[in-house]
Amino acid sequence: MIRGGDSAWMLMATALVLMMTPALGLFYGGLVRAKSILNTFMMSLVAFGVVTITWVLAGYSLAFGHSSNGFIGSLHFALLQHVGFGAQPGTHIPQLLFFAFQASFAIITAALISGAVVERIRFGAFVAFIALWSLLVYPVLAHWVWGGGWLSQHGVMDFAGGVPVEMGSGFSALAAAFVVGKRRDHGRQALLPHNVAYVVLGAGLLWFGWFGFNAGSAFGINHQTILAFVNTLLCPAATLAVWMAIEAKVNGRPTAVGAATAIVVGCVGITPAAGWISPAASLLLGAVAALPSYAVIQWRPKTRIDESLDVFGAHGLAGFTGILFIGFFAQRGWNGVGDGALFGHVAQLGWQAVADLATPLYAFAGTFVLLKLVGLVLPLRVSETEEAIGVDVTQHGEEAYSTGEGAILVKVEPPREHKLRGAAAKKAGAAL
Amino acid sequence: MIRGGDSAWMLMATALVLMMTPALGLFYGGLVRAKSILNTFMMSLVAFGVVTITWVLAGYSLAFGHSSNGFIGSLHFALLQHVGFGAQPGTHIPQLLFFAFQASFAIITAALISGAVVERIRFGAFVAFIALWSLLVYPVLAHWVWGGGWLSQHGVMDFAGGVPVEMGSGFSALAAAFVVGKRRDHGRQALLPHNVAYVVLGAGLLWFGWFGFNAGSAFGINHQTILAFVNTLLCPAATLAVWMAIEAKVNGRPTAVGAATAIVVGCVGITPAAGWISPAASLLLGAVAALPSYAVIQWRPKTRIDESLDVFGAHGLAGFTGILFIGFFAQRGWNGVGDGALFGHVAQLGWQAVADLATPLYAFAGTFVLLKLVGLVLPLRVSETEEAIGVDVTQHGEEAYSTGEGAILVKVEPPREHKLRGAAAKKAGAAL
Amino acid sequence: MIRGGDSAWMLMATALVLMMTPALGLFYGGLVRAKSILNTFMMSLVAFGVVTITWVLAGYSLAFGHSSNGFIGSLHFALLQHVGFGAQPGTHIPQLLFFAFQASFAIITAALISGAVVERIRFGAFVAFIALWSLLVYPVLAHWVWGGGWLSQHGVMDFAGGVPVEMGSGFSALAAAFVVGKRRDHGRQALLPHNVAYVVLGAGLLWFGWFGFNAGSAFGINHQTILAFVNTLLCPAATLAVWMAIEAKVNGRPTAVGAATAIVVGCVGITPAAGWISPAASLLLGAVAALPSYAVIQWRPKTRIDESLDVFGAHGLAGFTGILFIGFFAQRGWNGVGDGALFGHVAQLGWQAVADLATPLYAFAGTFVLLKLVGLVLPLRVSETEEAIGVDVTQHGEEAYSTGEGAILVKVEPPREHKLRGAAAKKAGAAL
Amino acid sequence: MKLVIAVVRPEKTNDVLEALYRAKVKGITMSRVQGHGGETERVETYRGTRVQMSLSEKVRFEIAVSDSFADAAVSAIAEGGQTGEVGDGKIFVLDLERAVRIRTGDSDVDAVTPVGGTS
Amino acid sequence: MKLVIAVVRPEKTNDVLEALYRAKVKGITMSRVQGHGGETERVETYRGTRVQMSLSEKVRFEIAVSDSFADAAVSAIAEGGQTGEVGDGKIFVLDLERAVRIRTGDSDVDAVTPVGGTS
Amino acid sequence: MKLVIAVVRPEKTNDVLEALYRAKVKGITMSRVQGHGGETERVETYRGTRVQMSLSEKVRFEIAVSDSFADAAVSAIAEGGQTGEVGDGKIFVLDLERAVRIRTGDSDVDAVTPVGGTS
Ligand SMILES: Nc1ncnc2c1ncn2[C@@H]1O[C@H](COP(=O)(O)OP(=O)(O)O)[C@@H](O)[C@H]1O
Ligand SMILES: Nc1ncnc2c1ncn2[C@@H]1O[C@H](COP(=O)(O)OP(=O)(O)O)[C@@H](O)[C@H]1O
Ligand SMILES: Nc1ncnc2c1ncn2[C@@H]1O[C@H](COP(=O)(O)OP(=O)(O)O)[C@@H](O)[C@H]1O
Repeated sequence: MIRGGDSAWMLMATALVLMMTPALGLFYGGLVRAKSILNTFMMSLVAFGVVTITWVLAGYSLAFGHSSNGFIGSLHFALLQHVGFGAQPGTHIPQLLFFAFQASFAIITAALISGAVVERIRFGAFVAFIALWSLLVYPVLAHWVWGGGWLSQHGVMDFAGGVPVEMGSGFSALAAAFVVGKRRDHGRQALLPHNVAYVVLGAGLLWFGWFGFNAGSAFGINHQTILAFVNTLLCPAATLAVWMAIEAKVNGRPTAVGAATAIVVGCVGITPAAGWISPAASLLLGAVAALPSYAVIQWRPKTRIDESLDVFGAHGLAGFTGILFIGFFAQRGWNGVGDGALFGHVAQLGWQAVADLATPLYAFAGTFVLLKLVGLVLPLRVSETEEAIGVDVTQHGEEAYSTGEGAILVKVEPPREHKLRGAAAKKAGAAL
Repeated sequence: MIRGGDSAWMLMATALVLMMTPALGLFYGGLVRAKSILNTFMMSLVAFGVVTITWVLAGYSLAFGHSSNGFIGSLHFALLQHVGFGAQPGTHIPQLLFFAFQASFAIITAALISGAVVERIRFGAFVAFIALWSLLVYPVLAHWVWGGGWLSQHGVMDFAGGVPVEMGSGFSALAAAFVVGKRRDHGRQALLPHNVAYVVLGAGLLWFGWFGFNAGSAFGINHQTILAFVNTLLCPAATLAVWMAIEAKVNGRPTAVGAATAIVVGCVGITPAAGWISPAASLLLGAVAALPSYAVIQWRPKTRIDESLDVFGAHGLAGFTGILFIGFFAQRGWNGVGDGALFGHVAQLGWQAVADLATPLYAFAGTFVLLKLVGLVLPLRVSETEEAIGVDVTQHGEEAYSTGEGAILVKVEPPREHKLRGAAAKKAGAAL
Repeated sequence: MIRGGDSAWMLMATALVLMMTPALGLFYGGLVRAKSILNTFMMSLVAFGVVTITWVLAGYSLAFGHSSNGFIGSLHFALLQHVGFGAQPGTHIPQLLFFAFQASFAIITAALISGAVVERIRFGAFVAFIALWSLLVYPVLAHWVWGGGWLSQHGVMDFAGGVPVEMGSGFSALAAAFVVGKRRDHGRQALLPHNVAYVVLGAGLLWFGWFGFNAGSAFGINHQTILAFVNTLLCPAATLAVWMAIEAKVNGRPTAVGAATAIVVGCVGITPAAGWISPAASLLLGAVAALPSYAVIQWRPKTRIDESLDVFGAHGLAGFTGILFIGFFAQRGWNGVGDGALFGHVAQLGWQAVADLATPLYAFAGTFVLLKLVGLVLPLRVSETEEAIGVDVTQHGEEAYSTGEGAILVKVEPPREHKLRGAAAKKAGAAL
Repeated sequence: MKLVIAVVRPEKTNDVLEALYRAKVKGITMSRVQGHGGETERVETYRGTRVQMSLSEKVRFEIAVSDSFADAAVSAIAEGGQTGEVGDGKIFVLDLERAVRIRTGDSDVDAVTPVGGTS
Repeated sequence: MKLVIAVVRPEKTNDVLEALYRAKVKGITMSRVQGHGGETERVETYRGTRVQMSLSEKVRFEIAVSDSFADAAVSAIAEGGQTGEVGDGKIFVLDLERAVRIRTGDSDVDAVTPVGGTS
Repeated sequence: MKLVIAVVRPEKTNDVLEALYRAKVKGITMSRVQGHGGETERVETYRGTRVQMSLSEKVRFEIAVSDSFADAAVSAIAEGGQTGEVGDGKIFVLDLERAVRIRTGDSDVDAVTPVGGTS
């Protein structure tokens, strides 16, 4: 049976999660140099275009189609077959709305990976990669925990996506950074955020959307909805407080980029746990999740690993922490379902740990292989010169901040222009 | 009977649509030069101030007041008479909420037209124009399709405003561009977007708001709500994919401004059709709607028509396409109401075509006449010098990006200052 | 009994109000100079971190815990004791959701005060201050009108926070400006907004969030919800229209900063009155509230009072106006509860006036004392040199808009660095 | 060699650039500046703060040319930048001792317009 | 004629401008620059990236004056821009061969302060 | 004394700065400019507007040095800024009559690199 209140909330929650994709574009776009913001933003926008379509074609079905293998779903729902206005089993909302809510997750997860490879990946290669990834990696992980797959059969608790979304993106990002390689200036020059105002606004909008992300993962109005909502308020507050305290201690000064990062890390940490743990435990998780993420985000830029915007540190690790934390702190008194180790159910911890092992392996390996395959067909990186000029101009033929000076209108469209590509097109342009 | 779930969703949907007005200000503001962003943004904000008031006075009543003429509504609801907490007929939400939802549409539609005349219209003239327009053009078109007017009597399907909003703004924009004339630099200099980050963020926020716009147009929680929501996800994704493919083919590079435009075009295309067509047809519509809009947006800047931000190409045309598309693809199996030509009801196509003829005529002619009338009383354009200096400084006495250097505090308020205007005020200022 | 529709709306309303905190950061951040935007934004973000925690610890309980003293609540709900999934008395939403909604109010109110002291307060001192303020000032005012305190016992009407939020922040801001003192450049140099686009976008997002703020203050779906929503649409529209008319008359040109300010002032004015007065009265209130706020915002910068972003003028005064206005215009026909003086109940006006006297006194005095106390332990202001360099660099070690030129990577982390603070740390850095 | 510095209206930038291209001047460096001259000052208002803006946006050109080319460059700028209204700007000519092309290390006139013109 | 170039602290910009106005210097061109000098360097942190910032924001003035006016201009800037702390900046004076007013085409001293002062 | 003006690629800015530091040049002023030279022009597209961008981002250095130090400065810039590709930029050397340190009022060579070096 469809319920109005449940549907009203899920419509809103879905819209909120969809909004997170442009918010991520802004967050990431502020963190890169001015010559790369458009390309960075575009990688989020294109995830919307591409993943929506792959999700309709097969992604949704591969995640949520009933199967007996426990690994990947069937094609029962491919092309939106059997998805209509009837109630989604176990909920009081229509199947189509459930589909849309899940689509919003697949989109943003693909967009998240882009943070690892900004400022040098070729746009076409990224598009090809996320098309494959949204069919072969994300749905598999989602099937494991939500689609009736093996992890869910063992009762693994993952409220809003520690497995497919956070570890899924974080460990994929790490693999992508390895395959694509570092920016030429990494470790040689300071690569600073060009607009920290965008970063903090982006983080604020992400946090806003996250209330839909987490409290929407209850698929209606119930106790877990409220719990998830309140926990999404408390957990990042604790992360923010702890993160700023650490920065004050280490540098003498808490930073705005740090605050923005902390809010994201706190939201990630609570994502898997939102509907499972008590508000008090949520505050504790916020504090705990800060530590590994902070440490890795400090350490990573000093290495040769140019996982540029620290998707691994912020999402992969905090998601890992959250999943494990549930194993200790899940509390039937709050979630109505089951307890963690601290409340007597040690097996829960075991299976949460299994999820924390299997997910990174699959995400890392899957992304590694897919990107290598894409690399066989398309060059993955822009040329050195294009990287120096900037990906906005070379990949999109645009500048974010243009004054129009020195810009001469090209009046006659050269007849053969549309046959030229890349360098050739540029030369032709110059010769006009 | 009022239902809680329906009202909850409609409150949220209304807030989302209202948010689209500042989002539009940002989108348009990024597309103009730095010296015009505030004026451009202000034209959206002032639509909120002015149209809210005209809507209370008479606009709402002229659109939704019962009438027998089929052309324009009565004054039954003028000054909010007879608008209270009772259920709006045919819905389960209060009349006042219905009023507010419809107000948000009238506001953004007026704001949309400003895109045609940025960087040279006088602010006062624009204010006068939209006050009239929101009383004499928008309500008429809304009455035709939604208020019991002649088009609705013939069963024309327009879910969320292909007629009053999209064609209403798009063809009005075209007329406004003709009456106001081109910017002096149009066709001579390259007039480039000064901040493409604003453009893509603005498009992202518009898309977010559009879920309220389209799924709110079901006035509660029902099958059409869900259908409209899902279609608003699918259609612009298809438009985005097709648009980027075309750009990649034509220029070798998809652009960020193109992606932002495509999202808007896709949202416009699905606006009239959202609750009428199947999800599959929605994907097709997304692809189809891209083509005429893309073509016109490429062609227009090469002409003498300075319809500066392509309101006609993005809204007028895509709205036209969407209305016609319904005539073919409306499907009773999905919308519960009626079929289009492909499903056996050819007459529907005929009446959709009639709407596609009558609306452009009325919108274009109405705007043309109103602006000419305003022009008799107030000069429509700023002077050439003011245009060169920029409308922010000359119309609003402000700069968007100011460093404070060379700014000298004026300490004593000159006693007669408040009697001076325009050039005189400027001279007096200089003489202080 | 919990109702789905009520909860759905309140989840959304809470998320909307939480979003207002980053929106405020953007609004304030645009109004300051480029060298201070991050610090300004951080003061809003840190309010989220700090006040969320104090609210859990005791703030919520001090506001809403039952008491017999009429002044401050008990510790009954401290540490979220006795706050669970049961219905909040008088509503159909869970207690935890009520808690979260109220938390969002406490957070933004603390953030609002920062506008008075931007560009010179030490970040640590601000953190300490708002921690105390959110325990000792806000909960007291909230208790008075909403928690069963003396004002509520006398039937004072304050729908969404004229007392604790608007006057609470506005008069505290005034006190803070006195205690912290003016910026060294105040009155000597022009201190102009560095990005008015942020200001108008921030105002737009605040307005969007305000629909949750006001219509959420009905705690569910009922007549007052709808009334509050519609009034939040009408009132700022009237303020905007009047404000722009005044500016056009006085300066010859309405301004964008003025429009943004007017929207905020209009939203503030309707905040206490939203669910109590008729839509027509709401339009009138919008017009009336513009006048004192406009006058004070014009006059204040010419004085020695550097209440930098006019929190007093915009919030304190408009909140004052709104509370008083209810005393005249409250109308049982619309609110279902009680009438104001114009409708025969003069006593209501008397008690509204009492609220308008007591609140400013307590807020001003409380803030004054707390800040003086903080000042005994921590220096309140940055040094003159730090102020000249800018608070972003000196308080947070960051710049908002960085190009990376001249930035040399510090490769080896100096081992003793973490022991150094402030000037010492800077010297050590220079010596690397 | 001479170093020609010119300050012009931003809206005339492209006209000046075209005039320079036509005059076969190839090497040009340009930046956005603010200028104070005989132009009317603007009054701006930000809430209660009213200010008089004494600076206007300008664009500054810096062009190194061989001696024989200096006049051509000056004329091109003067022609492209002129509107006849107060605020059109100024051209300054300085003596240039030495010019080096970084790419090759070539010194003196080889590095400036027109000898050794860069394209 | 001389071309006076000065680099000053941004927070002293308006003081310098006022000193110049008082000295009756009318034509001024100004831009935002970054400078490296004897000032203490700042350490900034962006996530795990720690950098030493060796440049500070400065404002650069460029003023053409007739010979007799050069000293007045230099003194005005030096007075308006001084705080006494490291980082106050420098003033450079170069010889200027020729100056042209674009609006009229007038050459030489007519175009610079004070002769032919523009307002 | 000499005034050395150099225009280099933005991505070489830090290399040039380091070369200058190594050459013991202490006083440096720098700004972002746009340059036109022999570089290939880019075509950009904004909706239906297609433009040819004739300017590239560059960074401009301005350094006052004592006569004896000019060559060292020029070499340092040339070395730090070179890639060998078209667009590396130019260095210009002008004669500098006078230099004043605003903080102290010291004139002439005391105020420029290396005599009186500021740190
Ligand atoms: N003596 C000068 N030194 C430096 N720049 C000058 C000088 N005179 C004018 N300028 C620059 O030229 C611009 C226009 O000068 P102005 O005197 O207003 O115009 P006009 O030459 O038409 O009288 C000024 O804004 C300033 O940037
Ligand atoms: N030799 C120089 N050439 C060019 N600019 C210089 C030179 N010396 C100083 N500057 C500029 O002046 C600014 C202040 O110089 P600095 O040496 O720090 O101050 P002070 O003169 O007080 O010792 C620098 O940031 C730089 O912009
Ligand atoms: N004669 C000149 N006057 C002023 N600036 C110049 C001159 N020649 C070159 N430049 C500057 O140097 C930059 C690079 O010059 P370019 O001629 O492209 O390189 P190259 O020296 O490698 O041939 C240009 O973008 C411009 O900023």
